[in-house]
Amino acid sequence: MSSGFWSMGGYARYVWPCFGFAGVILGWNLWSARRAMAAARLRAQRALEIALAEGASQ
Amino acid sequence: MTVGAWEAFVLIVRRELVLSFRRPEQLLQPLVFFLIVTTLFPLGLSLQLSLLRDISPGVLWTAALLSSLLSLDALFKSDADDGTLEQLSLSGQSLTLIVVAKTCAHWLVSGAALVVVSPIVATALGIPVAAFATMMLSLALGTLTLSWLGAIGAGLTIGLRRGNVLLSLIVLPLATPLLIFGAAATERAISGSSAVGAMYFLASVCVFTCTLAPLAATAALRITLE
Amino acid sequence: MWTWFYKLASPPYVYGIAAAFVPWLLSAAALALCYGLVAGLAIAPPDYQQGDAFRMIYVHVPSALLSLTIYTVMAAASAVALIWRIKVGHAVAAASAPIGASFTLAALVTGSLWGRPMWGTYWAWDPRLTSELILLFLYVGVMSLRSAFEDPARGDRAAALLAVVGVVNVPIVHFSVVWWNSLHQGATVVKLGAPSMPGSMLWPLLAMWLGFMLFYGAVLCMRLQGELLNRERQALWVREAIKS
Amino acid sequence: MNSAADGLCVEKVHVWRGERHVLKGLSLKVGPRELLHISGPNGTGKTTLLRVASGLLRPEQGTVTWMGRPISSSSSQYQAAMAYSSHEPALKSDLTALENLRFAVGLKRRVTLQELRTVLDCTGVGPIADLPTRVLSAGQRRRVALARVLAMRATLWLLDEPYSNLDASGTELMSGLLQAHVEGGGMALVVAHHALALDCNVHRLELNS
Repeated sequence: MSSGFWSMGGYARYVWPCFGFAGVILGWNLWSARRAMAAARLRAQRALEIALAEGASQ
Repeated sequence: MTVGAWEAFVLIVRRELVLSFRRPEQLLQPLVFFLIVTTLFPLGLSLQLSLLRDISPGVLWTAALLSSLLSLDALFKSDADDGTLEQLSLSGQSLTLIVVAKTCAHWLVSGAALVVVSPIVATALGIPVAAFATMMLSLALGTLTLSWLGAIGAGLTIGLRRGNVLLSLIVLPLATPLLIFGAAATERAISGSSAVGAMYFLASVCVFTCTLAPLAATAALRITLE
Repeated sequence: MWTWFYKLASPPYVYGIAAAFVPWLLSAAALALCYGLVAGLAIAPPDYQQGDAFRMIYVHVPSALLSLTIYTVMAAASAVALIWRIKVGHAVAAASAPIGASFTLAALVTGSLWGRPMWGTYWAWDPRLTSELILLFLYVGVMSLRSAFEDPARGDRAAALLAVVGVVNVPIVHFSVVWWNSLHQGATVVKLGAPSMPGSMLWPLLAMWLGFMLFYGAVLCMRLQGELLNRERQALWVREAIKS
Repeated sequence: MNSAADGLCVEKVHVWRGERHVLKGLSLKVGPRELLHISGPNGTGKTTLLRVASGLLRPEQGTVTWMGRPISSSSSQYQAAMAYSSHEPALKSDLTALENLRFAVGLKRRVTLQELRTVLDCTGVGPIADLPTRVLSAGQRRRVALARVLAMRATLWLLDEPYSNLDASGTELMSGLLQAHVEGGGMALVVAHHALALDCNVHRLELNS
């Protein structure tokens, strides 16, 4: 790739961090969505176990 | 035999005023806060009077917004804590009427008092007397709008522990147009040019908020009361 | 037609289609973003005024547009949930809020990076960036109000009302900020305007915008499954959902 | 038994408190000249049931009707005909007993101060009617709350633990007023732990966990 591309016409100091930060935001969204889903699934499972345990004890 | 809406409105406003004047120190606190905040800026900036005058609208209005916020969480919280808010909501009068009456009484006690005190602060900040009229009118409209935005925020944060921090977090972003138009009107008045444009915008924001906020505040109360 | 709309109110149905949509949305978003990035960074000619710095619009403009779109979606879902008491609405609103806040932050950072070459500083109270900042405060207000209540159902309804009140105020805030900016900043400060663009510059922008929207759809569907599970823990369908 | 149309009717209400399923499809009915005594151990949802009946709390499922019409749509008629007294006496501590009554009852019907004074006399707090309620004892505050219910002249009384903090004469006064109210054609829904020494038409609803 020609070095001209990476220099972004002299604005490399701003263009790459800009795209980098957008990438960070996209990545964070995916990561935290997956984490939130897993946490919710775990809480639901625990609630299910408690409900089953209560059901069994009555 | 049932009590008419206007009669109930007057009764609730009287109730709020009697309650407020039973504890006068709680009325003075926001005003003293208003005075303190406006004296902090000159101390912090140590400007000559002429430069101080340039920043005085912003200082005056920011201090007015913050001190109005201080007195807002008392709007519903004391009634909610001792259970009288429930009694009011079961009184057969519409909840909107109760919210309108309480908010108007709250404005009389806090916003109007602020407007009365504002000339003292204005002279301290070097604002010429000629600008007092526009400043006080704009402050009156601004504090009334803020009382209504605050009524929505107070309705939403009644039962919460650190409710008034959240109240400020919710209300201040919505109050930015107020600050912009109010400070601009005062600034125009100070510089002698006509503040009509900014005043019209401020008045329109005030009318818009005063018509829609009662519905939102009633809905907010219903959410937390239920 | 109504049965389709009615089914959208039932959590298990929405959980099912959300789970099914995620892979499609993600791959479509990836496709659009790849094309947008390659075309935007390499193929599109530099702007005659801003040079290559203009390429930053390919992330700033989609983020800014998305931050506003997501707030509107959140407010609409909240209004539906408040008026017709549909729990799925609250779940959509709760899922959208953090995504919207993240893209508002993205718009702010990319905007100040894009403004830096023009203004010489990272922040010059540009009217659109200032409105974006206030929008971020609105997002934070809604999210912190939702989490401040012990009873999640009440937190949902309170945050929903605040979202609706907020969306009514967003245009007023934007107008007053633009009006305020015209007062002080004269013509000296070039406003953060996207340059008028020929096709080769415009297509990548549309592709990036489409990519961001599809990405939002995908992440929303992912978070929505979590929010629905949180709100429907006692329901029977949750058992099957967890096993799969 | 009178039909459901001329009283309060609560049908199969379900209420969750976060995770707990507090009310599981509960129903009750109160007609004129009837008193329903709701009792049961703590935490079985007595107060929740009363709040649902009063319209303060909207149940997830189930309906509450007054005179055959759901209270959610006819709330002003329902509120005009009922008086609710919560577990707390719900008085403003800065206001005097008389002022509390004036502002509370005054919203429901035109009432003169003299009439309020007589009601306060009749519940034994006449002499202290002009003192701020914060200086009153819990029993006296309960009597002021009772005076408020009396002054409202409502056909339906919804009372949550009305006997709490009352001394012997207070309990006797309370029972007497309840008896007079029910025999005079009124209805009452009373949440109380101990048995009510009343010989009017008392039904009992035992809530168990």
